Amino acid sequence: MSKPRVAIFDFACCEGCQLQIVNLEEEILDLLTVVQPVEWREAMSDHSESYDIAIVEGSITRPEDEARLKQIRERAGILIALGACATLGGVNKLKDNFELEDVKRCVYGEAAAMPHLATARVKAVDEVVKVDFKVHGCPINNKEFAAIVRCLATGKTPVIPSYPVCVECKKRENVCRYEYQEICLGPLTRAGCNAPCPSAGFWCFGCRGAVDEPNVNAARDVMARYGRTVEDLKSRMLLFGSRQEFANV
Amino acid sequence: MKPAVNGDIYLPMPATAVQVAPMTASESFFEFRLDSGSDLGHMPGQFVEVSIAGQGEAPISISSSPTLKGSFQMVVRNVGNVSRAMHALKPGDKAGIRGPFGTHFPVETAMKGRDILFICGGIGLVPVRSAIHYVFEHRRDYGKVNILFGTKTPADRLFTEDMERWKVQPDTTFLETVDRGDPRWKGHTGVITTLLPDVTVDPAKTVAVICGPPIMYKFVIMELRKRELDDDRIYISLERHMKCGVGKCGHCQVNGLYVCQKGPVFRYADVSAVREAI
Amino acid sequence: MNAKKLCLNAMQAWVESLIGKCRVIGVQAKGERFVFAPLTRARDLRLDYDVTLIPPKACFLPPQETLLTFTGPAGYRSVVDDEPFILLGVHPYDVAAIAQMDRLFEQDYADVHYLARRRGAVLIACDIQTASPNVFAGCMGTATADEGFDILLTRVGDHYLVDARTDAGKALTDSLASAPDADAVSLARREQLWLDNRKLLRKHDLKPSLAELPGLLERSYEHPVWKDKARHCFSCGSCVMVCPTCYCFDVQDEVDWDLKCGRRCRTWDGCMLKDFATVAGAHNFRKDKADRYRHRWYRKGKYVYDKIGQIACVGCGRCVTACVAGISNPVDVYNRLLEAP
Amino acid sequence: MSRTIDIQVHHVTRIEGHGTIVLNAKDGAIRKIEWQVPEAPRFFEAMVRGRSWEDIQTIVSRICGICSVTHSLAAIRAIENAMNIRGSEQTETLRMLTHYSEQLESHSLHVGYLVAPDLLGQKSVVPLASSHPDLVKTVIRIHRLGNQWMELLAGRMTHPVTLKPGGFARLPAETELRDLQQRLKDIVPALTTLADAVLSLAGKLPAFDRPTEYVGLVNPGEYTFYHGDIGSTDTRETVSPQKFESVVNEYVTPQSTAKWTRWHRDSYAVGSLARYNLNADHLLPLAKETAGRFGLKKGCCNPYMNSVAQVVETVQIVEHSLQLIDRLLTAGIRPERPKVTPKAGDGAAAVEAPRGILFHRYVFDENGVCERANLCIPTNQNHANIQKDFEALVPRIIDRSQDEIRHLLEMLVRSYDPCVSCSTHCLDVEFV
Ligand SMILES: Cc1cc2nc3c(=O)[nH]c(=O)nc-3n(C[C@H](O)[C@H](O)[C@H](O)COP(=O)(O)OP(=O)(O)OC[C@H]3O[C@@H](n4cnc5c(N)ncnc54)[C@H](O)[C@@H]3O)c2cc1C
Ligand code: SF4
Ligand code: SF4
Ligand code: SF4
Repeated sequence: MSKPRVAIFDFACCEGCQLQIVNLEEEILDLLTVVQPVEWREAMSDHSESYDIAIVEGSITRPEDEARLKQIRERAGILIALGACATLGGVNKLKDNFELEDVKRCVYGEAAAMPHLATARVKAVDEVVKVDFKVHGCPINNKEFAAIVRCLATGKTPVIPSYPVCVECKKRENVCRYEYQEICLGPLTRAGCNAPCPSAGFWCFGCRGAVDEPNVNAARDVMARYGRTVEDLKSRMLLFGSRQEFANV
Repeated sequence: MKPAVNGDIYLPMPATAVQVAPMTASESFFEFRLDSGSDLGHMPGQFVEVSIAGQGEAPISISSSPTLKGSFQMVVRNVGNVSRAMHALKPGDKAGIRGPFGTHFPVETAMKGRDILFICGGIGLVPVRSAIHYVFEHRRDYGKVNILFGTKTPADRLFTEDMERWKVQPDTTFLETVDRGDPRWKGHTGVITTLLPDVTVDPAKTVAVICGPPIMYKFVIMELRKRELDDDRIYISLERHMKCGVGKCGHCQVNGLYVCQKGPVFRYADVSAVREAI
Repeated sequence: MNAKKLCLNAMQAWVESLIGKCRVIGVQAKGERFVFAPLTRARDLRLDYDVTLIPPKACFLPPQETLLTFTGPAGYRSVVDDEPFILLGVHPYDVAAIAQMDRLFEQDYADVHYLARRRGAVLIACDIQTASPNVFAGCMGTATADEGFDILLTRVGDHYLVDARTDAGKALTDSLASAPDADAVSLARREQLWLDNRKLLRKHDLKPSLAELPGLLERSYEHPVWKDKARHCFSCGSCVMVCPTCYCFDVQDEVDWDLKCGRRCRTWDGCMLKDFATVAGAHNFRKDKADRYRHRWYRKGKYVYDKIGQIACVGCGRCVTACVAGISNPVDVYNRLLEAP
Repeated sequence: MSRTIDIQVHHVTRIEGHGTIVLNAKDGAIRKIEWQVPEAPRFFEAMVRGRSWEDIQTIVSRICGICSVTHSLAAIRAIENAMNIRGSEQTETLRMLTHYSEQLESHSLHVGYLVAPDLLGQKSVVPLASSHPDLVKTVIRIHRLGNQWMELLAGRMTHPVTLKPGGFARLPAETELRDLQQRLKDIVPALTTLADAVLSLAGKLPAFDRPTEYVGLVNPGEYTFYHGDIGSTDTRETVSPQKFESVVNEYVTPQSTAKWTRWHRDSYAVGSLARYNLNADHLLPLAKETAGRFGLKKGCCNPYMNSVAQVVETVQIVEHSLQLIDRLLTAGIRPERPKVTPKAGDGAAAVEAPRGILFHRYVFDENGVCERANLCIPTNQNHANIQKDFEALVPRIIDRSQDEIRHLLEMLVRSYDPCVSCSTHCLDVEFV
């Protein structure tokens, strides 16, 4: 099998996920023995027209980006959404809590009407085109990314945990953030990151998105027990654009 | 067949594929030989853990009779990582084998001297084939043999060549059905229980062996009970998620029972009260 | 050899000498809580701890371990870690849990990966000095231990009694030959501590007796408690991760960049997790939270008992603390079963 | 001979975010020369409205993957200023140390992965791995150290989680700090190797001077990245970060989704060269020596030299960090848990990102809910200056080949180390 041709594209995002790929350091050279990058604006000056795997970072915030994404989908065999902006919409979706006009005016004042400042509702990649695999996280965990690439290169379906972050948090011997009266989204959020945030003394803010069957009713009870409100919980759940099952608590 | 205490129960034995043949759109037939040259030493109904380096392991039933020497056979449905990788194997390719594990059909005990009623749905035929062959190879040890086999569609039928041979065995009834026929299908249509009225079952002399999708058991057993077959004359084979195959990982438990150790073959009387079994 | 009596300084010196001899994994502070971790100096040892975040099972069945490596389709090699170590400061309830795991990993098919670590370990137990907020070992018969360890440490006043019970234990206390034997007063104080611990380590009070528990469960399959409680369950698995008697696992392969060589790794798994019993075709044999929740309590109170005659809860209380939803208190659950449904 | 030059570099590569260069000239007459920023705007100032003070850092860190620590620090200090909270000395020292990890990571990434290919005539760092393996190995070593250092103190690589208003969510253990100190000592030779490599290529940096106003943090007696007021090479007076709006004077232009800024002139520059021009007197000895080897003088106004200033700063960062760790270890790490009682207030802060000074302002209500925010990002502050550089540079090189012109313009953009994805998230309430 010849090496799959890989192209990386970015939309609205902080490019931190691509940075995680760079952070593989010398492993990038190993990566290059398995795939052949044909387009990666942040790291190289080449362009290409066809690819086996398209990796898409960022969320879709403008009509013209939607068209570009559809074009990428057409040219790609496999499409991977990289990072929370692509898989969920990411922090960008916070914008959607406001009217678009209000958002533009808030940032650009009188100039908001200038055509190049147009913006639209924020979409995750799979709200526009079909996504074959999701690499979760804000930012992604580069070890997980590397493992997924190796899986794809061996024809294996990557095994992404369906259980919540608490599993990995417990394995890392952390004191639960709830013991400090903090709202941690660990019990509702898909694992696979190895719980870096609770392990660093910070709550899980849900950047990998919800597990398949988040128990939002239980979450409501827990808020009451810890003297917090559902509004507190909701506000945190929305940070990374997690979808409706989170919003409807 | 327990490995020595200081041996590693998780260490696969190298084995080589000697035959790989597609059977249906999603199932393929495999014949393997252990590189050590020894026989697998299984009994009908037992399973092995097939290991594909990098992909993982999957429990797979042995489909050949222990009387086949030098190699053993399996049928695998392409559903996931290990099975997909197996489907890519060619004769001469290697895989790892652990086992055989689990309980087996009582071909040497409870079944001996009895009429045997085999009821298999789809891929459930795979482990049972091992017992069917065993019975035919020791034909005089058993009474009447009834084989009922059902699949979703004619395209899902397995071991069609074997079936032709089973049909002509002495004192044997072979009946087949499909849930949905196609224009060329001339045979019986309907779920597997609709075949039962066509066989006579003497409850005093019969042992039933059942294997199929989870949903099948409840209905088949209901019918057999109507025919007054005792629960301790019914043997079923169960499938569960399994990681270790040796009673440690916990995945295959039905209530307190480890399917990999107390099963996969259970006497129905032993599990009729086990709520998670069926 | 009789139990020795060491003042705190002598005790520290002895621990220091152990560290010089062998890898020592001992109880240490992590923030305001405690963990078992490699001990590099005696003064980090905290035998006054209440409970560790993760039980010492992690020393024998690590959260993540390599079972074997492979170099191609048939080149498998076992990876067995038998580097000896001293496990220092194990509470009696954890001693009981380890003994239980020993049997389960030895039984039927012996698991060399677990057993190699276990056989390489010298267990130094320590009587409980501080009760954790949720301990109920007193109800489970595990507040003190008579066996299952090599050495038992007990703090009496400003001394420690060092009681070596096995050859391995005695080998480590050789250097204490010149230390004074435990006197009658200290031994009596130790007896009293044992009595107290059995009585006092009951932050929750289990009403059914241990003997009646399996039978009680047998009758309670349809009890409403399972659904009631599971309504609040996140299926987060915290309860099973921290439990000293839970040992379910998953196995996954990883490959290197050459896509040929790699490892087969075992990680902790748990029956509370949604897909624990899911098979191909996405059929989930335990898809309701209540079914998983009940399974866990049956495993603790009946299934393991059916296998080895012991209740698989040692009353450490870890799951009580770990459960964010507040539904994982074994005592609450088992007491509820005594109430009419 | 009639000659038309038409350069359109869409989405300049090897920079963070999207920028476009447009040059159109006929027979030496320049018709159009523009630096455009078409990156999708992300509206962070609008998004944080209605969010709790507890979540602000988590959100605004996502402005930029490369300067996430700096954004977090700016947010946290602005929040602290708004709510009248003071971090302990230990907190402040640890924050500086965390901040330095990002500077090292970012500078080594920029110089090693993004600029070096320009100087060595390659399209990316990948071919360098075989043509200049030693250089690449050195860069990787430094870059990795920056990341591991960040992981230790910030909780992970990119988007820190330990940094909170009032203190740290997790404090490093003394053994971890000691280990870090050793690794920093060990990296010094690698920094020298990198400096040597850049020095040997420095001749390839174009000679192009344009008198420019440089803006950055200044603090008496210190080469500062974190403390101090806003200084400029055009004036001796400094401005408090609380009044940063009077420095940046943001305005919107049709060629950019990012806003532009101006202070004493039509444009100003921020970044390593700005910091150098303002603070070079306070460099530590090894950094000073490194600057000397390049002949880098205070007052340098060649934008291409920004990369050299970055090399000097990597040495300064490591040198200063060694001192900071000494200070921490001497005092011993005290367990402290951040405690904040939210209150109403308006607070701003200025911190030096790797690519220049960064400003955040937040206004909170009495529950600590954010009512208004204003963020001004370094790359933003450089956009106008890049345009002015273009206008000055192009006439001087207009007779060169189109490829050469394009290369020089791209290199110029890259030398600013722009982070366009972050600059488009800036905002200002007042439109000029
Ligand atoms: C005793 C026994 C005998 C068997 N005999 C045979 C046989 O003879 N022939 C045969 O074809 N099969 C047999 N099976 C079934 C076979 O072992 C399974 O289908 C096995 O999953 C195939 O492995 P795989 O790696 O190919 O699939 P996997 O990669 O494991 O996945 C299979 C499917 O199940 C899902 N799945 C698996 N595990 C999980 C999980 N933890 N969470 C969520 N989804 C999951 C996957 O999404 C996928 O769609 C037997 C099973 C048992 C227990
Ligand atoms: S800190 Fe968060 S992730 Fe960890 S156990 Fe508690 S709730 Fe779960
Ligand atoms: S069930 Fe809970 S209390 Fe019992 S041993 Fe496990 S963690 Fe401890
Ligand atoms: S810790 Fe509590 S919420 Fe989590 S799985 Fe266990 S019982 Fe359910």
